Amino acid sequence: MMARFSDFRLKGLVFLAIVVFALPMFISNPFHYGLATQTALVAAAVVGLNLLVGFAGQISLGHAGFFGLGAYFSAIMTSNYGWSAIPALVLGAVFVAIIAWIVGRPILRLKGHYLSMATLAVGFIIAIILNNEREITGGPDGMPVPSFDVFGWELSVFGQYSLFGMDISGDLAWYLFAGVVLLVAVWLAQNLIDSPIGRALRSVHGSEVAASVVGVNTAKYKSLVFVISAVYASVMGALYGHFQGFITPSVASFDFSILLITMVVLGGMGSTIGVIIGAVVLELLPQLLADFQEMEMVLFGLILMLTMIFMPKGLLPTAANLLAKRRAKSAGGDA
Amino acid sequence: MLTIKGLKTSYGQIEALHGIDIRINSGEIVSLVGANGAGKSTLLMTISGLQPADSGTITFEGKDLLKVGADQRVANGIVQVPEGRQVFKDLSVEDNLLLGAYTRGRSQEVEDDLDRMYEKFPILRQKRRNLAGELSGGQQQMLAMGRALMAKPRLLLLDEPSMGLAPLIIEEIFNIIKELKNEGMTIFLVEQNASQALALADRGYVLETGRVVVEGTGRDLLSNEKVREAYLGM
Amino acid sequence: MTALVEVRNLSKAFGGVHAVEDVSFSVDAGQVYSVIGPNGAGKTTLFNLITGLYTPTSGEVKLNGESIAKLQPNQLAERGMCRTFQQMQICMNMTAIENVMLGRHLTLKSNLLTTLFRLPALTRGEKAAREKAAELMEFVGCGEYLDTEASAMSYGALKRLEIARALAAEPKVVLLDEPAAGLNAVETAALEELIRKIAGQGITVMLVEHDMKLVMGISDRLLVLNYGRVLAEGTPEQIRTNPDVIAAYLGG
Amino acid sequence: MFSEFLQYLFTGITIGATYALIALGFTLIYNASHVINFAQGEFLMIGGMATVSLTAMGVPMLLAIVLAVVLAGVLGIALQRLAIAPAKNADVVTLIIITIGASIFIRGLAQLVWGKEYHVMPNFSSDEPIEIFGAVLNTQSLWVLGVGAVLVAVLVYFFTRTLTGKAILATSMNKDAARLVGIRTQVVLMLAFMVSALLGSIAGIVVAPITFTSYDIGIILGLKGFVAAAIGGLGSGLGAVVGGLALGVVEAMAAGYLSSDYKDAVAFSMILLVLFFMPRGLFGAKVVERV
Amino acid sequence: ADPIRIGSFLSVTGPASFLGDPELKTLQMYVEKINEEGGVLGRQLELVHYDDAGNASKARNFASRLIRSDRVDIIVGGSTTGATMAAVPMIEQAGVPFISLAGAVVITTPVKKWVFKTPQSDRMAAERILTDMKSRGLTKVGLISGTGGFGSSGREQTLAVAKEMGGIEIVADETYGGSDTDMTAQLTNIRNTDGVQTILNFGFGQGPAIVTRNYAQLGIELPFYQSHGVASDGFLELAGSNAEGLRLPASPLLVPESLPESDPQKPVVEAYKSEYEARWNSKVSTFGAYAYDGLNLAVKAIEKAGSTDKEAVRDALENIQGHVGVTGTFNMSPTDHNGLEADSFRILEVQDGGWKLIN
Ligand SMILES: Nc1ncnc2c1ncn2[C@@H]1O[C@H](COP(=O)(O)OP(=O)(O)OP(=O)(O)O)[C@@H](O)[C@H]1O
Ligand SMILES: Nc1ncnc2c1ncn2[C@@H]1O[C@H](COP(=O)(O)OP(=O)(O)OP(=O)(O)O)[C@@H](O)[C@H]1O
Ligand SMILES: [Mg+2]
Ligand SMILES: [Mg+2]
Repeated sequence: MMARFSDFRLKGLVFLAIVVFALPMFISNPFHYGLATQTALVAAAVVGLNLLVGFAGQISLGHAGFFGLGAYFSAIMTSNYGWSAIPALVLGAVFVAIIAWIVGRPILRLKGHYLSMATLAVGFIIAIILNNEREITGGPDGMPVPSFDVFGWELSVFGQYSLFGMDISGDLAWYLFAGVVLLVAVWLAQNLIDSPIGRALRSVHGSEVAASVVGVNTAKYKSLVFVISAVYASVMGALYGHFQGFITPSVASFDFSILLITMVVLGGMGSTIGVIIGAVVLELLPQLLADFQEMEMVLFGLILMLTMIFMPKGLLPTAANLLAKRRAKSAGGDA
Repeated sequence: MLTIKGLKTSYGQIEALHGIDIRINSGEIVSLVGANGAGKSTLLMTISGLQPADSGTITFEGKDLLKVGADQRVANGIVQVPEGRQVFKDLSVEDNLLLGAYTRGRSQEVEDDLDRMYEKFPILRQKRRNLAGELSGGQQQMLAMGRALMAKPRLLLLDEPSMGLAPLIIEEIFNIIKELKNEGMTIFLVEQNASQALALADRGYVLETGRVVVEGTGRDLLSNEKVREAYLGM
Repeated sequence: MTALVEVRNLSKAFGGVHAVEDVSFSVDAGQVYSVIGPNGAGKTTLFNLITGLYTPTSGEVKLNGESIAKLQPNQLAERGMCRTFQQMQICMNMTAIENVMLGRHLTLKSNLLTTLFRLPALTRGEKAAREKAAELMEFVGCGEYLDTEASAMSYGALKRLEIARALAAEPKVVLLDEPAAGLNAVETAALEELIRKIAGQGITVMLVEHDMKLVMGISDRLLVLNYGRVLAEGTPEQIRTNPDVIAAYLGG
Repeated sequence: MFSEFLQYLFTGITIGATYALIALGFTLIYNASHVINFAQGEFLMIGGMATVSLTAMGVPMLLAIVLAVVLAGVLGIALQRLAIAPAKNADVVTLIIITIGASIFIRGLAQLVWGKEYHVMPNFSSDEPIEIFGAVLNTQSLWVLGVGAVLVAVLVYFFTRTLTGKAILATSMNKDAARLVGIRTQVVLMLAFMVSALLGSIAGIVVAPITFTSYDIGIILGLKGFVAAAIGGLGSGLGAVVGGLALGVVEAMAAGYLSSDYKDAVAFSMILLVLFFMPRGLFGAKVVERV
Repeated sequence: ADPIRIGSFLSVTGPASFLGDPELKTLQMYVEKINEEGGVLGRQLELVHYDDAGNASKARNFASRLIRSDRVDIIVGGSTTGATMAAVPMIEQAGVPFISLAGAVVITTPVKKWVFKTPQSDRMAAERILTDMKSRGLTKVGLISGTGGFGSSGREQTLAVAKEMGGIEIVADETYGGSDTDMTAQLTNIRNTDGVQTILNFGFGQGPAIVTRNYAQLGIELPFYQSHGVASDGFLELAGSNAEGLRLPASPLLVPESLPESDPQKPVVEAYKSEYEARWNSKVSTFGAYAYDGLNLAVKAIEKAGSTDKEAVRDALENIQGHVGVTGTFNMSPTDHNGLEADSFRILEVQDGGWKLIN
């Protein structure tokens, strides 16, 4: 299994890389690049959330709070204090890690829906602060965010760049950047999962008592994964802000938290590639449904419901199961 | 009373029972022995209707059981004491017992049976207001037994009822099983304590990786070389 | 020589129930020490107190001379104590061997950096852990289940798996709560052999069991609890003939 | 000073009673399945909107209320039958996401049918508020409190005294064992969904004169109801009421004495505090985890 | 010829749907109407519309989609300030004329090359209200506002205007959340503030109706003002008799009959009102009128430019003078991309359950 697992891990990453780098061949329209970029960044945040939800089994309904904190930290530092984006992003991540650690310690003692409740409260408090501190955050109307720069070199959707001698548009450049970010995020997450730490995390999900009597410090591991997933969210939030050029407190909203967790569950809890698929589906679906005008909400709800009813384990795991079944059947037929 | 023919059951792709034939006559104690993972619990769960059957038939008093739901089977008198006790942890001991009689509703008769159960297991009376989850392992085992009896079963399925019980209580349980037989109850007994179980049984079956490999009277099985070696350690 | 496990005047009450009351005994290193008693006598509670899952109402437990009052179960594991449960605690979201590898947790020193970047040291450690785990599963007799999902295993197989997991932690003392429940006579005999082997490796074994054949055959000393109190303590021979124990527990 | 305090208290009670009533709806489904039904708020909305639109069509108020409640009940059954039951063996989280989908779906339908405007529903009794020591209390709040009290009493009776109530609890604790004692778990769940839809719609109707009603009122009220239920301790009827009132009073006091900007933040901090000291809420069921 | 593509993103659903819904209806009906009448420059109009549901990042995405995928010629939309501002960087970069339908002053101050707007800014509303208060001798104001974009920007402008204007003072400053169901606590605080003479509520949605009702319940007798955020008949329905006597700034759309015959806006307003109500069988709202003005400004600019060349259309927009709309008379200039004066707001009072023009 482990051989198979790591095998699968590599396969997933390679598959993802192929998709990421092949996609530009099918995209002609800068708007689609924008969509893909945004999707990649959100997907990376969801990969982080999945570590917490899918592996350690701790539900968070306030994860957008960390996403928003990261976004605003970077936005404020770069636009109000003239920082460069990289230090802002890194320091933002550190800041969010500290916050997550502080709030994580006490609330991670809670179980099940009570933990959801507490994370929801934390998310709400963050959103309320972002909403109310007008002087710093621009309040509910939001604030502009300068473009992403790496010590002077700027990455803007409106720019022109050259890569290996090819001229590429800013949109494509951003997309490639976000794609690479996603790949790195997945690689790190998979490394984490397929390790003693990952096993300890999963054991916290399986049986905390069992974990603790073989020496797993469950509190520590829960905090650890909480912080890691918050850092994922923070970094992606920061990049998201720079990419969008403008953020409002909706990046930290309850709705967004729910969307993130829905991506995890829809894609398949505990499956890294699965949750990315979940993110892609839920990012693109509203675009597809936009043409249905009033029917949009009805259709969205219906699709969400039906998918979960018929694929309760999530898109990827269910599909994989089906495939396995089919294979078993045809193998049986051969024999 | 219960006839099982060609029963196959599987978990996903993996088949756990590969065509089982078993017959239980009214008023008998039939004992089933087998190693860990042989499929004993799976068989009981299939009879109770929690595990769907792939093929084969189960008939109970001439009726096709596979056509009716789990709740109907309980109402017809097929009641199980499941493996691992499965008590309702956050309900009181008394509520657990009352729920055992769920299909019978709440009547004076049920109240009387409750009293009888407390007499059989005095510790349960003492703990009646406690949550079932607070009981010790053995106490929960007694509760599970009591809960099943509250349904007034006609066919009682016991999945390792002696597990986790003190020697004195095990004797007690076997005595109760005998008593129940005398009261006319039919009992299908899965036990690791094979020598005692077979001694008690009218007939027995030996299950090995999802297949019946030996069957016979309790006495036959007790003296069967293979059984003695593999399950009785003699 | 101090005892490996020393229990002094230990009590635990749940509301009005005195599950364990004023219990004292000590276990020397290398012994097989069994705790028996009627259902509800407080055996599991005693184990829970010793392994830090419960905090005592009064009294104390010492491991290797150190009081464990403020220690969490995982800290006790670090000090070499490990156990199995009467109500099994298996991670059903993992495969069998992963459950056993979890037992290797403390012996696998890994930090976040080696993990995130998957440095070779990590892969090496994992490989070794897997081999060790496979070996242990073979040892307890569930080698055929290596990559089976734990949720797909039968009750008896899971009970052995738990023992393998406890042994994987390379404990100094291992507490087994009714390991023979759900095993037939032949399997119990195999378990007896297993426990002997464990003890043979110098591991102290504490055992709660209702199977008297097993207990009497294997134990160096026995503790008998009744209603939370110590009813008797001594060698199997002494216990077997003790009239109080016969009346309260053994029958016969 | 005192009248000021009293006014904040009344305000808190008015808001809190609303939350409490909504929280009760969560209790039932939680007790039956441990699922947090995110569509609970939609039952509320259905209750209010259906009543308003029926009365607008000339149906007498009382009949409109009955019809609205029936509609919600049917919807509750439909939700269980069509969305929850088919997802057999799904995780609790999956079921929760299904209820989120259902909530969006129902809201979308309501918007198509009823439009997006807010609507008024008249007070049940006098529009004149009651005055006590210089503070005023809306008469409708008394209705909300009264209905809440009755519903709690019924719920508590149901779960502690009736076999059906216990069967519902048993189903949520151990579904397999419940089936082994002959409980028809699907029917039990259906019942729970229906009754909680009824509860929800009644709540929606009673609070509508205070909150107004529109197709999207369910989101935020549902959320506050969930919060109240969690503070009180999931599954406890009394907890739902106390949790709701506590939440309302804290919000009002915070708005009055601290900062109206941060009153929600204060309320959420209170939740964290409560959970910190009582990890299962104020009246959360004691849970034993034995090993 | 190819149709002229008019892009739009509006908050048709979500908390700001009472803005986006009439706006969309207005755009749809007038695009149809213009097309029936032969279109613009001999070309038909095509409306490409998306619903941002009041979510800023959706708004930005749709703006991007309009510009880069649908390649629209001009954008009329952005129901809320958040949605508008989120789209602005993209629009400025891409260089597409954009007429926003949102209120906050930041949208066109400082002036952005491609961005215009039709509603009066909240700053004007604040000016208009405070002026009216002063004229009644009310100088100590208790302010209550919603925490949403509209309310919080309005609050900020009110505080700023009061400071600049002088002689008027904000003595209490309270807020409420967009979905709060009772504001009695905040109102009690205001009532108990020393010397308070009048109360102003800046907010939109159902919140102001609740404020109005709580206000009546508490028996507060002070003169009461609302913002233009509730200038619709829907508000009167919600607030009922509790609204008696309150004042607010609004476009004349609510009281077309009271306008003097000489008022140049009168025919425009009456026409819009009757056409809208006939077509949709529901009451007009001020917000729909923003879209009406936006569309007409766009059409006018395109006609003046004689093409859909973006640069030319923008220049034409910037130079529109004396355009009589429903909201007011627009006089655009390179320094003013809104083109309205504060007096385009009329002060209305609720009397006998209807609107009454005060001045
Ligand atoms: N949920 C499940 N999914 C997949 N396989 C299962 C599942 N439950 C049991 N099995 C497999 O089915 C077979 C029969 O298991 P069962 O529990 O019926 O055995 P048993 O005879 O009751 O064993 P024991 O004595 O250990 O209780 C075993 O090989 C087991 O691994
Ligand atoms: N959490 C608890 N709350 C209340 N009572 C408890 C709790 N845990 C244990 N008890 C009670 O304490 C007593 C001892 O229980 P314990 O589980 O230690 O017994 P045991 O000796 O292990 O029994 P068995 O052999 O049946 O497993 C029992 O009467 C039990 O009901
Ligand atoms: Mg079994
Ligand atoms: Mg025990």
